[in-house]
Amino acid sequence: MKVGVITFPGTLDDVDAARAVRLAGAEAVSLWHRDADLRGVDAVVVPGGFSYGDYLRCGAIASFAPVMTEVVAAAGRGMPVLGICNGFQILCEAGLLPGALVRNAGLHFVCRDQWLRVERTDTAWTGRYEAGAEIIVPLKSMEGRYVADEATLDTLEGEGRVVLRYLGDPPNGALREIAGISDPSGRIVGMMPHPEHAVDALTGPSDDGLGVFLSLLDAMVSV
Amino acid sequence: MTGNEQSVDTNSADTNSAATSFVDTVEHARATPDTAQPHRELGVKDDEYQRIREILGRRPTDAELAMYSVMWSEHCSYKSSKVHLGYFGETTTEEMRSTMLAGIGENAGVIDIGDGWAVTFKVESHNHPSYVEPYQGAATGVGGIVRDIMAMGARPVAIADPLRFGPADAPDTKRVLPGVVAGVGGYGNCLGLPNIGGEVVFDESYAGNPLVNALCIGSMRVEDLHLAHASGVGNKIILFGARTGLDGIGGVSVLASDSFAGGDAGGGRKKLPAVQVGDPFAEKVLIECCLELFGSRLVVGIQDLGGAGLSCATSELASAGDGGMRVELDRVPLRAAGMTPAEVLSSESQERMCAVVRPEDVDAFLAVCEKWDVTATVIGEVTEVSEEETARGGRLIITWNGEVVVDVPPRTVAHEGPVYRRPVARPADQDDLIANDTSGLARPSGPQELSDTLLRMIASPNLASRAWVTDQYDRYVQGNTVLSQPADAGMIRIDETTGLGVAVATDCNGRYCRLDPYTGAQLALAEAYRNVAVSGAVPAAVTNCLNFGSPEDPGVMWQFEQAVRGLADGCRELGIPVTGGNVSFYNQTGATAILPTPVVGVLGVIDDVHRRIPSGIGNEAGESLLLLGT
Amino acid sequence: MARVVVDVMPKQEILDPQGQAVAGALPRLGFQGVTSIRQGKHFELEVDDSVDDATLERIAETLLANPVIEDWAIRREQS
Amino acid sequence: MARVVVDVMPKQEILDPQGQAVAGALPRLGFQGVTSIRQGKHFELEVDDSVDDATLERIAETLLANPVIEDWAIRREQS
Ligand SMILES: Nc1ncnc2c1ncn2[C@@H]1O[C@H](COP(=O)(O)OP(=O)(O)O)[C@@H](O)[C@H]1O
Repeated sequence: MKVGVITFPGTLDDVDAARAVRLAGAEAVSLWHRDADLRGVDAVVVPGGFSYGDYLRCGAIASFAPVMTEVVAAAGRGMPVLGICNGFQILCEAGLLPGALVRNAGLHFVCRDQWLRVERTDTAWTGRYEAGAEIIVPLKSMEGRYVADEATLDTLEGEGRVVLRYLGDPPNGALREIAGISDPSGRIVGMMPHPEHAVDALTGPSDDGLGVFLSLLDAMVSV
Repeated sequence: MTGNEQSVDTNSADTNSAATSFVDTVEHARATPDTAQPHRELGVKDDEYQRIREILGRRPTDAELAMYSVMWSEHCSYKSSKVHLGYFGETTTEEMRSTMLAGIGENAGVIDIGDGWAVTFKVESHNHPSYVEPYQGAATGVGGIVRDIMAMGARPVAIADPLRFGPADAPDTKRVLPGVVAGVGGYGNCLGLPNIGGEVVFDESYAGNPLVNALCIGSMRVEDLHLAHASGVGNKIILFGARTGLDGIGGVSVLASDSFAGGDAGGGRKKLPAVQVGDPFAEKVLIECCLELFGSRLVVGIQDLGGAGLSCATSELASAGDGGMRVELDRVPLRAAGMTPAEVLSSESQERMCAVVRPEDVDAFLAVCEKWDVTATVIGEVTEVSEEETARGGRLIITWNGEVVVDVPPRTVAHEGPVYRRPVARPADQDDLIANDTSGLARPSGPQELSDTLLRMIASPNLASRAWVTDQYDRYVQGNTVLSQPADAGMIRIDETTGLGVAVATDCNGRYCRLDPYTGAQLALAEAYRNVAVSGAVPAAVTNCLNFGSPEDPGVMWQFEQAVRGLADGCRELGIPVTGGNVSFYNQTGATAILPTPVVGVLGVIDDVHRRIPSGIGNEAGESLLLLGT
Repeated sequence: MARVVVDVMPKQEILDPQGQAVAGALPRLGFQGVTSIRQGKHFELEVDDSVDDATLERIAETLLANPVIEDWAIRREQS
Repeated sequence: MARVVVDVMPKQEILDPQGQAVAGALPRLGFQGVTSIRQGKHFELEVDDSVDDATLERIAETLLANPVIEDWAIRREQS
């Protein structure tokens, strides 16, 4: 099983995302922003970082890259897509997920080990977790505050598309403490926290994040 | 060479893009020997100016004067510190040298850490720019040290930032500290370099002169070590990265001012802000581009462009190589209209590198740059030098639209600047200061007072939690951070298969150094050494950033000399070499110098990072607490 | 050649912490009488005469602003 | 009450990486004819009538702009 990991100029966490994919037992295939072909991958991770410097708006310029045209098309055919941090911002800018991510309410970059509750476990990326599981993974972002209009938020809640929620001291002022959401099918997921930095207790606060990548394998096998 | 500590004029005036078209060529300089030149305004002393004239056998052109002035500045030439720094070399034994692949004099020191891996690390200051414009000053400080590390052929893998500010409640600290922290974070986070350590110290003496030191560690395979030199006649010089603009030109703009060269018609640009603005995204792309170039073996020699811009890169590359170089300066891609050759040579625009490339590799080199959207331009080549020219220090010729504007022996620019043996005198107040010890201070008298004192101490700015700072830094990126805040030393994994890693700690207590700079520097060394040792790593090498007041003050010079001797003697005692460092003088407000602050960084090696020792007690029930030492 | 200005502002209902921070700092610095501040982005473009208003509108809508959270205004200036 | 607009731009000679990034993206999106873009900040203030021009100037200089690297322009709008 092959999982594509996209690199834009300014992407930082592609190495970690690829490592997490391999640890979960899949093959990581690196995709370049100029690629107009997904090289036969079964799923795509859009990793974190500062694509195009995050200039203008986070994720805005990346959402127009040639590779994203392919990702949007493949997502439309049901291919699982995960956006982490800057990847989440890119998926929102590309219109694959609703809402937007704006400057943290505290105006500072926040890097911390963040407790989260897994609210929904029937997505392609969270099947390994028990409903209501509490996990700790790094959060590191300047524009991590999820916003959408009330109607959209109500729809997300109503359809059970809030995948992850922040616990404890609110890190960034996200509306309804939303840390991650999905599309209606549960195959496209975006999240601000970094599960790829929590795959080994040697280098992260826990290995709680590995479940995200193992979930994908389960989802693909069960198809 | 990265930092820029020259003074900054913040009164910007209009930039005149239609600057004078007159260019001061070598030919013109020969024909007009008596033209007055603004050497003093550029910080060149009368006798230094005379020496330049002697070296060249004529007056320098504007462009040459710009080059000499910046390269012979304190910051670039180490003219006041050189005679003292030699002591580091004298005290380094063969055994200490055995793991050192590059030492003092290179962009950064490199040590062999085994298994075919080498690690390079260095700390630099960006103090004055960070006071003028805290965010950009700190950001470009990080950018500069990272390019130093890249210039060794290494992948930058971690940064740390020893910082010093005025009192926490001083109004200006509220301006400086948040800006500096945001700048270090803004730049470092965007580069994808984990921040694994540093210091935050508050003291009155830094109120008008904060210290922003930045450390970077890089790793590489031993065979990939690149040294900055331009050798191989016919090899091409390629400038790549950002375009060159008017930012950071500062003093040199005097050459384009009304009173010189330009005349009324020229309408010079005076008083540009000497502030550089960083573009971390451009630097991130430059890092990846460089690593791909190194990996494809397309680079013979490489040099970063920092404090002295192209003046430094061209003269250092040439003098460290075969000695001959010819550069067509008008090929440099510019960001501003009407720049003069002197301005192009002095620009401190960030995010640029200069490489020496074999002619047959040029196309492949440019293709890699194209892939990363990095602008790259062949600006010159390595040239043959005669024996006679070599004896004079090589020959660097720079042309501007076909006319020669620079024709100098590059060694005289890069390595043969003035050397001063400044007067040294133990400060008159030193004895009084030492006599005024703590014996007269009241001691806590009972348990209540003791516990109050403890609480007050814990809450004091110098001991309180640093989370406000460190929470703004990404410590996870790259997935190799094994120890970071809170920790005695930061530690990162270098090799994922074997677990080989390195640890680093920086320390300095300026108050101890003020009382006794010799022992104070040794205390800083001992503390950093201990911090590395208790993390489980074996200390292996030392870097330093020597932050002091004015070298023209004999008392400061005494502090400096003592600190260097203390540090060098301490290193010999411990058996680890100083592999590099940085000197920052003129850290003072009026006549008052900062506390002498020789920041010491120690790097250690650990065979397997799984055996790291995290700090903290109480992780398991039944632990025993032992006190070691006296 | 024409000079075009595009101002992009956070929508009214979206919290603007940057503007709030600035507004909060004013009284501390001794400035009274500013009742609200909002912060957005200001773009200055130089465009060929071939670029018509419809194109400018699309540039603003697809790139310069995110319609989910921002409003924008386009203005041609005399040059 | 008056509405005041303050536009803050990076000084001409100072690098504007944001504007450059946006300018670079336009051709990739199929928009031709934009020869340069610079990006700055746009502030909208509501102020009491007691706030005079000199005060506005000081607010812009001390808080809204960083005079070391930015220029600014203040404009009162009819409201
Ligand atoms: N400016 C800084 N940048 C990054 N890390 C820092 C900085 N200042 C302090 N730290 C980190 O915060 C932790 C606590 O710092 P400190 O209180 O100075 O520790 P100690 O007193 O043990 O040296 C350490 O891990 C240190 O490296």
